[in-house]
Amino acid sequence: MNINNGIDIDVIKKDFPALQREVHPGVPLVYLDTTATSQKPAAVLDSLNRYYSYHNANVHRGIHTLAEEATAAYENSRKCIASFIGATSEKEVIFLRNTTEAINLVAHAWGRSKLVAGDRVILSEMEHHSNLVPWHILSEALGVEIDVINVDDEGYLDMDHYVNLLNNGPKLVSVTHMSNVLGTVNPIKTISTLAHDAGAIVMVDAAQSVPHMKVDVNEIGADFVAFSAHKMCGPTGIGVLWGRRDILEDIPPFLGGGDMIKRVYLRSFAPNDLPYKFEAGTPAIGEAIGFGEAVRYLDGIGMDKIWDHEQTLVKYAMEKVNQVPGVTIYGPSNSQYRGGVVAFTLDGVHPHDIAQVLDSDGVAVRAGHHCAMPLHEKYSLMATARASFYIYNDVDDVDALVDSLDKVRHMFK
Amino acid sequence: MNINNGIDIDVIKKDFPALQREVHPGVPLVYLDTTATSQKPAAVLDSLNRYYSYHNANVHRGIHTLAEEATAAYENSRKCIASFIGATSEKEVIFLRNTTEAINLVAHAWGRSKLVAGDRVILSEMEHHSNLVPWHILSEALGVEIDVINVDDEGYLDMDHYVNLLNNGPKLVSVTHMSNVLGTVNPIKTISTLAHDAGAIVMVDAAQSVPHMKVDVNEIGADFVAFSAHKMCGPTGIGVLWGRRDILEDIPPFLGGGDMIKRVYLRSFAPNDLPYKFEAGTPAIGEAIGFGEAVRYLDGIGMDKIWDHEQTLVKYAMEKVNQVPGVTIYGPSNSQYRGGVVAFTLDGVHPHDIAQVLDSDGVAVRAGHHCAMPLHEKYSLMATARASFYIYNDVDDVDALVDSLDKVRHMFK
Amino acid sequence: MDDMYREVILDHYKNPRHNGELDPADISYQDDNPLCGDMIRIDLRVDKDNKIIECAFSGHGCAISQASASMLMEDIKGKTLDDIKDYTRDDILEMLGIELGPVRLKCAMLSLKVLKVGAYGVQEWVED
Amino acid sequence: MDDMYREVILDHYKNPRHNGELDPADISYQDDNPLCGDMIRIDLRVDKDNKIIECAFSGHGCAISQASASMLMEDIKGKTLDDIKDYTRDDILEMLGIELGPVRLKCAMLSLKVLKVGAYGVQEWVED
Ligand SMILES: Cc1ncc(COP(=O)(O)O)c(C=O)c1O
Ligand SMILES: Cc1ncc(COP(=O)(O)O)c(C=O)c1O
Repeated sequence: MNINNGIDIDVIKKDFPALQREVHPGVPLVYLDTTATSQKPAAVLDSLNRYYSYHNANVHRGIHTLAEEATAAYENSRKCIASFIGATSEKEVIFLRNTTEAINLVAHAWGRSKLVAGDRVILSEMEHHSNLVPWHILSEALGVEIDVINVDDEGYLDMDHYVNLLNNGPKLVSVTHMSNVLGTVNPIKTISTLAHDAGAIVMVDAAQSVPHMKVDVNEIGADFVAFSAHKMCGPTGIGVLWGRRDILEDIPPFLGGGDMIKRVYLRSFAPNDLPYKFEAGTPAIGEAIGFGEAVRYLDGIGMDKIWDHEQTLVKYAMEKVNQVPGVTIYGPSNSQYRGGVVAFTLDGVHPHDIAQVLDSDGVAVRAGHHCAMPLHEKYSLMATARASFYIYNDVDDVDALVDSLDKVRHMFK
Repeated sequence: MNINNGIDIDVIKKDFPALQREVHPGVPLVYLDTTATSQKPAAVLDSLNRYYSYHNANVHRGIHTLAEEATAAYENSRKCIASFIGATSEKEVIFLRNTTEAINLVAHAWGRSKLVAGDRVILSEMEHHSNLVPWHILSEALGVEIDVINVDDEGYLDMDHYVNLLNNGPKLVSVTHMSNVLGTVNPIKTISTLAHDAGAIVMVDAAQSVPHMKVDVNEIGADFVAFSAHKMCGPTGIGVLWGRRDILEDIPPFLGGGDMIKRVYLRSFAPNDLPYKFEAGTPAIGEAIGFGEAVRYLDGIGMDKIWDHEQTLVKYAMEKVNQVPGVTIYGPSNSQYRGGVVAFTLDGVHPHDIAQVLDSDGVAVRAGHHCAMPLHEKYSLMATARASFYIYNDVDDVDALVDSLDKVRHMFK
Repeated sequence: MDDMYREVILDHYKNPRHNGELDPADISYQDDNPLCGDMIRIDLRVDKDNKIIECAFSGHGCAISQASASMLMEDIKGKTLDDIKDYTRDDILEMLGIELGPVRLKCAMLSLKVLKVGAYGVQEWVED
Repeated sequence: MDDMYREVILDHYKNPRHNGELDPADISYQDDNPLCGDMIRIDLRVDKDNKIIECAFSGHGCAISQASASMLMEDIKGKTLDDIKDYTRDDILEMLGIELGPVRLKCAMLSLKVLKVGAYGVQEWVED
């Protein structure tokens, strides 16, 4: 028995086909790379297969049975996700490819219609490239100014610095709910309240929070929230932008084409209602349906239990990894403020070499800048190795990581 | 035996799980809605399932075994599609969500960097909304002028009008290779040559051509070509923009985020090389892999055979449907210039009612404006019913359509 | 199919009741469903107690949209504008006596939408 | 793993040959791999026949990138710049004696890329 915080990990592991495979002959997979993308439970794969095998049709415009079934399943998935994040209406849930596209949509549709040269946008030093580059592009196009909240040595946002930056009268604060490198969980509700008091709207990059904890979009006080299915047991190619209805209604569409229109003339068009206004062309129908199933799977376990389980694991992992001589772990030492991510370096060994040797033991970790070059630069690092955890990991996985790390250390001594 | 132009349709039908199902008790599916989206062969579903079950990982940055496998499969799919369309290099093949996103990318990245107020873009009256609205948005943003090639009563582009419009010195000609309503196959090579002679570049909406005929991007002389996997046996959520390398290298990126960068600083970034420069964030990895499998499936049958088969079917369908009293068929009467699409109306019966009654006989057709409102307006129509064909259809399917149409006629007499 | 196009629906479609326009009318409103081009206009005459003393619809579209308009006209004649507030989706579905998928539901509801928005303005109409 | 980090690779990594900078040098070039931060600089001194009489590399990065640079230096000493044109990906893989996935391949090839671009300009370098 392998029960942790009310979750039977042995049972969960069996739900994931990938966790049954061997990486090399006789070497089973120890998957510690969920922060990059999660594995998928059979229930999600079955839902994909069922849709494509028996209900596949284009949505919204069809009258025949398959089209009605596909539309119902697609829209049902939207409702399911809306309720999962506490959205007031499913009209606020826009299906896009991923977190990245969602942030770009806000930068384009909201940014280009609401901002002018000299307006300020606040980001932070711990942002993923997805929450930096769209604003760089906007800044180049419009002359918008970017302010960046400092991150301190322990990996927390410098809230005093944030409050100072708010004095400049920003129009938008866009920050990550949880860092994909440091694991830091930011005080997003406080950030939102302060931003709103200063007259700014708030975009939250929730790519790493929605998969791992209960997130209620209204409770955290955000105006936009973005996340990706593939990091939370769902397929690739599908993600969500949630936005406050009044704001979504107030901004122009982004991509043009089928489905996002009410009427089209030869030289003009009238946009459709929410959420379709922002969904141009044939959407990722099968993937949206699979996403709904993933949310149902996570809900079945319980987001609070998932969070508690990961807390236990990351605490254990930090203790054990710290005992490996030469290791430095980045991010908060208090696991209460961090999710299930442990980025580290090992003296004298490049993270690529760490990942490579770990792979020979079946332990899958990431090595690199994890799409957070500015953060790595801040800590004068070229790269880190990163182990991350999910519902299907247990202490044995952590032990496998640590054993393999010891091997790395001896090899490179 | 059910062999047509060297394709054994009975064997093909078995490849598609959806075609084995009943729509109502005892009523099998007759799927005539491929123009909206095609059904998927088991081979493609298996490849999706295999990827998600055993090789799922994020691509490009990973060192562990799964990440290498996923990257290899994803890039292999790109190569496969590049060769399918005769691209000089797979670096010219950009994975996006669908045709719509591909056209929007060109309108944004190329349009906003190369066009200024007063520049002209040529479209046509038979365009899908996906090849209208992105240009409307561009036109609103930049003051670009839109010219529209007339379509004549038989559904052909008015080439004299086109030549006249070219005199205005357009910067871009963007037209569909094949109409999703009329079935018209446009003389795309001639269109390209004339456009290039006039100094314009050429974007081809190939959403309806690449699935049904051999398209060689260099031979047709296009600069950009867009198509969607879901219309050619592949999954939803994945499509391709092919672009000429020198043009793609010359224009700025569109969406910003992970993967499309080489370096990121706090306030600026350096874009990545092709094709990654245009692929921001985690791509639709599983779907791209499924797309590769779909292309392999179609290649295995042979695009020339597929085209011939559809020619035979559409000729037969036009004859038979025309015999139903009160029917009007739109588009070229010479099946040599049309793909496997038959849009029609029936006197005194709204197309929605046609589609509904047909569905009760298991016959799935589309009814509406098929995302081509301006074309319908041109013919003073609110809607048409549309039957469309693919490799898995045969004359029995056409007969089922015609039998059911007769029933509609009697009901509404 | 027999379900979908019950005799009564086809009858209302082929022989619409209260079909035409009222001139003058106290209330006139029209709207369409851009997806399929269905169009419905409704004209009402009401007395001082807001009772509907005459009503008519015009327009074009599929059997479902036209039949439901025709049935709705028969039903509201003699009712008050206040009564109209209570009409719901289910009332229309009950009149039609069939079940409908999401696309056809829009056809069926068009006349109710036109009626309610005409009588009370856009606020009254909640799509679902 | 034993394959991946053969003794000889670890040895070159821990005890790099021709490590350092040449000042003056006839040819100096450096580049990096932004994905992982590997950096390699190569300095060459050539005689009048373009024969490499001295060479050195410096930089930082993973074992694969540094070991391949070290091995490459040993190999090119005494060769001519013309000889360098003939070096291919396979030569590097042969020196290393291992197979590599796409990410690590970039690490392994960095020194060859720096050498070729340094000697002949960007045109000479074709990534794959
Ligand atoms: C001619 C044409 N262009 C563009 C599209 C849009 O394709 P998608 O919805 O996959 O973006 C379609 C399909 O509906 C089409 O038929
Ligand atoms: C914090 C954070 N933001 C954004 C992203 C981008 O997500 P995606 O690649 O799915 O767009 C990621 C994942 O890589 C992430 O960890």
